[in-house]
Amino acid sequence: MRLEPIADPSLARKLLPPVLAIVGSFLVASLLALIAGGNPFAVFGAIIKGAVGSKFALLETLNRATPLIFTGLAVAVAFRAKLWNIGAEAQLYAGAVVTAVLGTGMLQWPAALLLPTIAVLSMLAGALLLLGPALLKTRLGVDEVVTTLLLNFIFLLFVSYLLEGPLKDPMGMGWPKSPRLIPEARLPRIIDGLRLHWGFVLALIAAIALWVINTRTTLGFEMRAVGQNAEAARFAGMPVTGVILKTALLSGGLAALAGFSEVSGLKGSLTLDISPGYGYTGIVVAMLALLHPLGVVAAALFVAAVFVGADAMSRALDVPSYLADIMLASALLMMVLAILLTKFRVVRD
Amino acid sequence: MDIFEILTSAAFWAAAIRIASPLIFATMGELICERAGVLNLGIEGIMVAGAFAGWIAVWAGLPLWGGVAVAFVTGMAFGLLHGIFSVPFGLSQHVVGIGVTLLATSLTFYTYRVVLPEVSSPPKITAFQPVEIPLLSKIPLIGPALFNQTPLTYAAFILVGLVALVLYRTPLGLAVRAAGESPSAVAAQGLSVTAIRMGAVIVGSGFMAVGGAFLTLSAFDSFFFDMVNGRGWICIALVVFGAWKPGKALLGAILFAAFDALQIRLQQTTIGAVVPYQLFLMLPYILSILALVLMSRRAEVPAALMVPFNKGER
Amino acid sequence: ALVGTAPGRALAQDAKKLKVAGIYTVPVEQQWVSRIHIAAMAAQERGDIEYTYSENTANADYPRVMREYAEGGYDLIIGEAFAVEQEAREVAADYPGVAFLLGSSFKPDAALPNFAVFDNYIQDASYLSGIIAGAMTKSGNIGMVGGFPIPEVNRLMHAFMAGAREMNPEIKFQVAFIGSWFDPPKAKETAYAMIENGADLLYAERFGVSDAAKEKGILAIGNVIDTQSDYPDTVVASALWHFEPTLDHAIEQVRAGSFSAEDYGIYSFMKEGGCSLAPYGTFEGKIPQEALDLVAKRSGEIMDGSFTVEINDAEPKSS
Amino acid sequence: MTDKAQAQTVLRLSHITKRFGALTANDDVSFELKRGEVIALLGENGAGKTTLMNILFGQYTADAGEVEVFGQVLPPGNPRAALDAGVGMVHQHFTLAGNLTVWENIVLGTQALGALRLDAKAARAKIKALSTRFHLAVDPEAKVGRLSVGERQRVEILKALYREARILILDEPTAVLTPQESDALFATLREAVGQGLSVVFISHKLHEVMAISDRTVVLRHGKLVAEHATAETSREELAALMVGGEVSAPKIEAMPPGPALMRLSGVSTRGEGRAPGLHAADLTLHAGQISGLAGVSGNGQKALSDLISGLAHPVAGSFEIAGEPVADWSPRRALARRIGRIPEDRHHTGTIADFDLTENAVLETYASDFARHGWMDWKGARAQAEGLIATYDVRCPGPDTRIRLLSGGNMQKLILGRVLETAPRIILANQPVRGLDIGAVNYVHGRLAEAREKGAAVLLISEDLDEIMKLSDVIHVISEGRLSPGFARGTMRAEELGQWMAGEGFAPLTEAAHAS
Ligand SMILES: Nc1ncnc2c1ncn2[C@@H]1O[C@H](COP(=O)(O)OP(=O)(O)OP(=O)(O)O)[C@@H](O)[C@H]1O
Ligand SMILES: Nc1ncnc2c1ncn2[C@@H]1O[C@H](COP(=O)(O)OP(=O)(O)OP(=O)(O)O)[C@@H](O)[C@H]1O
Ligand SMILES: [Mg+2]
Ligand SMILES: [Mg+2]
Repeated sequence: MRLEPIADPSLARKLLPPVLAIVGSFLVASLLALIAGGNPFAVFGAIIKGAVGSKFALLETLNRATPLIFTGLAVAVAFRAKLWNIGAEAQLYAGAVVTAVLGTGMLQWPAALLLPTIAVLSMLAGALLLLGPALLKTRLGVDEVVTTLLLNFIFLLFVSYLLEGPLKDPMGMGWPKSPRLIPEARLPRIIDGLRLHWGFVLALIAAIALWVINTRTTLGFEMRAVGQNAEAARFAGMPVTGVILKTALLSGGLAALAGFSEVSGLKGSLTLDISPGYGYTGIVVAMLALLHPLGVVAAALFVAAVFVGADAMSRALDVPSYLADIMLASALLMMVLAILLTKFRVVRD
Repeated sequence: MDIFEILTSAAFWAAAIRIASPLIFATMGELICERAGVLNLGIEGIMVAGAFAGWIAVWAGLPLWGGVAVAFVTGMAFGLLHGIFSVPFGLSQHVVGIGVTLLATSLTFYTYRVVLPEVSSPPKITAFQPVEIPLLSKIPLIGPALFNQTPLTYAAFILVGLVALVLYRTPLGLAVRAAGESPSAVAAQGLSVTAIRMGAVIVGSGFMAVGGAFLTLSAFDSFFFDMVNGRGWICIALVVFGAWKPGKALLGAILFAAFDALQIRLQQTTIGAVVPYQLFLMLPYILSILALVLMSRRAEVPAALMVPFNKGER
Repeated sequence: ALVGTAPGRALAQDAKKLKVAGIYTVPVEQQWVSRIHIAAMAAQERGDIEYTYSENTANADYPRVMREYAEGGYDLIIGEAFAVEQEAREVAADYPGVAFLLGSSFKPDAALPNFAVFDNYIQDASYLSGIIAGAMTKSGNIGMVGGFPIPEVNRLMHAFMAGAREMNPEIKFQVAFIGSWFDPPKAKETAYAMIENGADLLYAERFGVSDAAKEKGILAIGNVIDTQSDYPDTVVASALWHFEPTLDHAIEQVRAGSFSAEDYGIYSFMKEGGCSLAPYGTFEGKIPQEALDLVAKRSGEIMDGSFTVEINDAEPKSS
Repeated sequence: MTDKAQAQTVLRLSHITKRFGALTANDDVSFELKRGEVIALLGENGAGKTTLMNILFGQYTADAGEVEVFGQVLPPGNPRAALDAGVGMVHQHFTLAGNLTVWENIVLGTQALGALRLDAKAARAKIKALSTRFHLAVDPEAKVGRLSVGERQRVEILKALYREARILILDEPTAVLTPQESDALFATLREAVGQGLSVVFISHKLHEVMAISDRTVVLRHGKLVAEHATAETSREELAALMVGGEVSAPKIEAMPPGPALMRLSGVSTRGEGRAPGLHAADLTLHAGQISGLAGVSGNGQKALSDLISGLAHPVAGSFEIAGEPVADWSPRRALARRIGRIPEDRHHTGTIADFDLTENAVLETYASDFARHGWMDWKGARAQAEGLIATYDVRCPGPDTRIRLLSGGNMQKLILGRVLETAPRIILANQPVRGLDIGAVNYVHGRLAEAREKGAAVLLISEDLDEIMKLSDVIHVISEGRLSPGFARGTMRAEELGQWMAGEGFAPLTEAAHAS
């Protein structure tokens, strides 16, 4: 078989595959629910209800999408320049650590000054964490997939050390967590009583900003050129090494914002498990979005809705909650395939 | 014990070999996939599935080698899934890999919970026991380290030889290497890139699953959630570290395992009392990066790694 | 074929039964959580409650799941708030009609009457198991393998070490953490290393440690759960946690409408039946009388309050 | 083969039609190839030659028509069947795995995949035998990635011969070869044809077509427009048939040289792998002059063009532009010094395949001319691209087309436009017409001549001696990184230049120079 691009895809062609993908993953979930003794016909309703069925559900979905937008953007910007940053997880924690260090009383500033300072310094920390692998790549040709991947383990152990050592909350009864953030260091909630905070808005702004950078600035042009063909970019006079380093800074910084947003907006303190793999899920989000910043927002919302909905569904049907991850995985795989099939047709020969 | 004492003890090296064994299987699996041009990030999940499938099969009454076979087939099934998405459809290998890891992991846990809903401690099986190889095990240091291991460890070492043999000495191996190097060259010689890559991903995933099964059938005797604990990701690094060569990758795995065995032992020394334990746990990762930096110049990445091949496009 | 039912599903709805939900950040196989899970299953078996649970819930999702259960009409929610302390309390504040009984290192707050805390304060039993260990080790070298040095682990290790030292002040301890709750192969390797280094008795905080002890023909002391049946010639004694007193008290309070911001920690104390030394079983008669006498003496003192085991949550180190 | 008449025809294409979307790349094409015959397949860029051959080889599936080899109809879309039937194909773009050795590339796919052993010994022996028999010298143990293009071409042909191909398809085999290598290839071909091989040969170089082929088949817009015995036609006629009209080469009028714009004296650069660096090279480029650089490929042309492009630095000697010494050299500085560069490899160095024409048009000037404070002026860029498309006759759907979809000629026109539009004072034209059809060749040459008339100094690097002699005011020869003195137009015959190209006349290299 072979794939052939479709010159002018019809509306049906654009819509049908994604719809089928969603239906397909519902079928998978229903079948598995049935096997575990749940009511397969309740699956659909329960997922929809759990993801968007109430104000609470909807806001929870947005909430979970927030860090994914940041990490998705981080991966998207890096992958566009063919900088394979698998280390968004560590960079997220870098931002989280900075937030915990600065936000727990070290700086007693008013919120209007403190929050931007923490955000910027978080970004710097995340950026620096990716700068190492980027420099190793540009200077010595060391494969960054591996260095960024391994740095995830190293940095998490480092955070673990901090939380059991210098960053440990003296009032924390020995539990490895940081002290609480002072109120000035907290991102306020958008709606009182619900967990959604201004981190979500920040994520949207970041997406738009990245979109503008990509399409309107010389840096965006350069990042794309370097990613597509570094040799031609160098020949054309682009500062290739500089562009890769700038990309690394941007990517690491964006991932770090996820950590900032989670600690400052959601958790109020740093623990070792603020991220259940947001850095890795960010890769999926970015690819699902075809590396487009605005697409990242949509993809993050999709991933979050599927997970939150399926998780609630597993409880509503009283089947093992691992069904949520199965549903997410099958939805992801089918969706990337569906997106491909909106643009290509399969030809047999 | 001081470091010198540790490094010269057979028990230490025996531990290193044991720790390395699951990594060797999975690293060979990943190496096969990458040699054919497919980065298989499904490895972590496939190891989980293999660990579970092999164990549950033995628990259900199959002999140990039957469990290994079941793990292998389970891995192949996930390899097939990965392959369909990443090879003929050429979808992003990052997404497919992470998707497969997520799917294999959650499907395994789900199955476990459905099959064993009420157990608080998973049942145990009788795992592979060490088999002393006569004569060879009497060689000082090397003997007890290498030749008093479980059959699955021996199988891991044999596999490395086998993979090297197939890759470098058979037409099939040549085709696999070429598929990762220049798919168009393979197609122009009348071979199907799709078939070769699919085959590599399927078989490679089978070995990853056996690596997982090592944990439940040899290193331990029952299955726990999360017990693969990042070992799959390490294997991705080991493949790069081994410059995509089976022998070097084997060395890498043993080296990594030795660092792991060393850090375990160092925690008990006088240094252990002052240095935070996290630093010890970091040691293997840090040293891997350092080693990678030292040998970076030499590695030849398969040129078509992560590049999908579609006949219709130029 | 994949058959079987998840707990609770088959039960008919009974308006009188309390609806209890457990939320755990690890699978229910984990030792600590398993004790809660077992107690809840038992209560369900008795017909007191209707029980459901979510396992392996990431802390990032924890508050959401709490809310979902609270919205879903559950009366009592049990689980662990350790890493989500603040948010858990916020959820409790939003659902004053639901009782929350969560593992926590913190104290309850009278201003939040529906939020009570507990923890596995089984240092009493650990201390006693330490006495046995001190008597059983010949080399005077004990290996201890832990997951993470969190208070729940540390305090038991310290109590165990104190007990062992009371028997034999010269004892040397090897302590290591493997940085994971579920990596039996790694725990086993760590235990092997300790045996190589002279340990002849292991404190089995993690799965895998007793296996190493069994293979190498040395002894082990269990923790939280009783695994002697799996290792009859290896596990001498175990410090058991019983969650039942904690849960039963909570069920009673909720039924009576008097659930309050109590610290349930004491219900894990030996006095309350929250912990015990497991029966010696296969080791009956093999433990020196001297140690048995000391155990009996200390037990009595603990029960009458004349002896208190120190609670030390600091990270233990090798000696 | 009992029937003699049947045996004469080894290949028959009947009524082949192939469409790509709206475009008909091959339109009802039929022809036959006889045993021991060489057919030259001609046509403009994009006429459908490669497509037709890909159908014959089974890489594309035709929409209509069939391929018959030795009387057997080939199943469509199956390269394996074509190979088994005795068809060998040397693709326009090499299909070799760089990290594998020569022999590995050759035996790939020749043994059953289930076979337990790779028969390396027998393979090497057979390759050795073939190399000697057909004068195709290559080291079977060498990694293909380290070989020169000429050597790679030989490997490709060996691949076909190794499989005992009886029909050989050569898609522009000489586009990247030096004249010497081409001559060697032709010698090999004659040898093989004498032994019964039949050949389909695609080339834009009509003198080669005249020299090697028995018959010519001309495609235009996918249709077969003419079929001639080569002996009965002429270069002029073929050229006219291809483009569908008259073609005329540009005239270079003599004119006095202007001031020196670039001067290298005693410049040496570092070599790269097997490619030599420059050794104490002296070169002066004058305004209003085309300086041609002749030489066998791999003799330091890359070193010189990298130096001028800004990719390499001198390690010794003086390098001056417009009288000022060069310091801190880079591509960006080269552009700032108004050096226009046409790179050797338009696909990998000159353009970014998935960028559209607009983006490719401003690749070198976006920062200086189409951006302010880091913000791109896309409107201006698009206008620029539209201008280039119009001025330089780039045939394409529009400025939003990805450049990947353009033919080589049109791609080259865009690069040419991009360079000339900045009114460069020095123009580096490295293999500017490689792979282009006659029409495009004349167009590019004409534009270069025009730039010269306007006072630019042009350095033309080419392996095609005819091209050099036709265009250059001054000719230098490069050999092992050394430059000959400049020879004024008409002072040297081709044979004399050839001797210089073979390394005669140069001062011997010192040991140290060799080592570096
Ligand atoms: N894979 C493809 N997909 C779509 N269209 C194609 C494809 N390959 C070729 N074409 C179309 O077919 C036409 C013929 O292309 P082909 O490569 O056969 O030309 P050619 O005669 O070999 O040109 P050149 O002399 O430049 O090599 C092109 O103009 C192009 O539009
Ligand atoms: N994927 C594609 N889709 C559509 N047309 C294509 C595609 N690939 C190639 N073509 C067309 O095929 C024709 C030949 O392409 P090719 O790359 O062979 O160019 P070329 O003129 O031979 O260039 P060069 O000689 O520099 O390699 C071009 O006209 C181009 O439009
Ligand atoms: Mg062509
Ligand atoms: Mg061409």
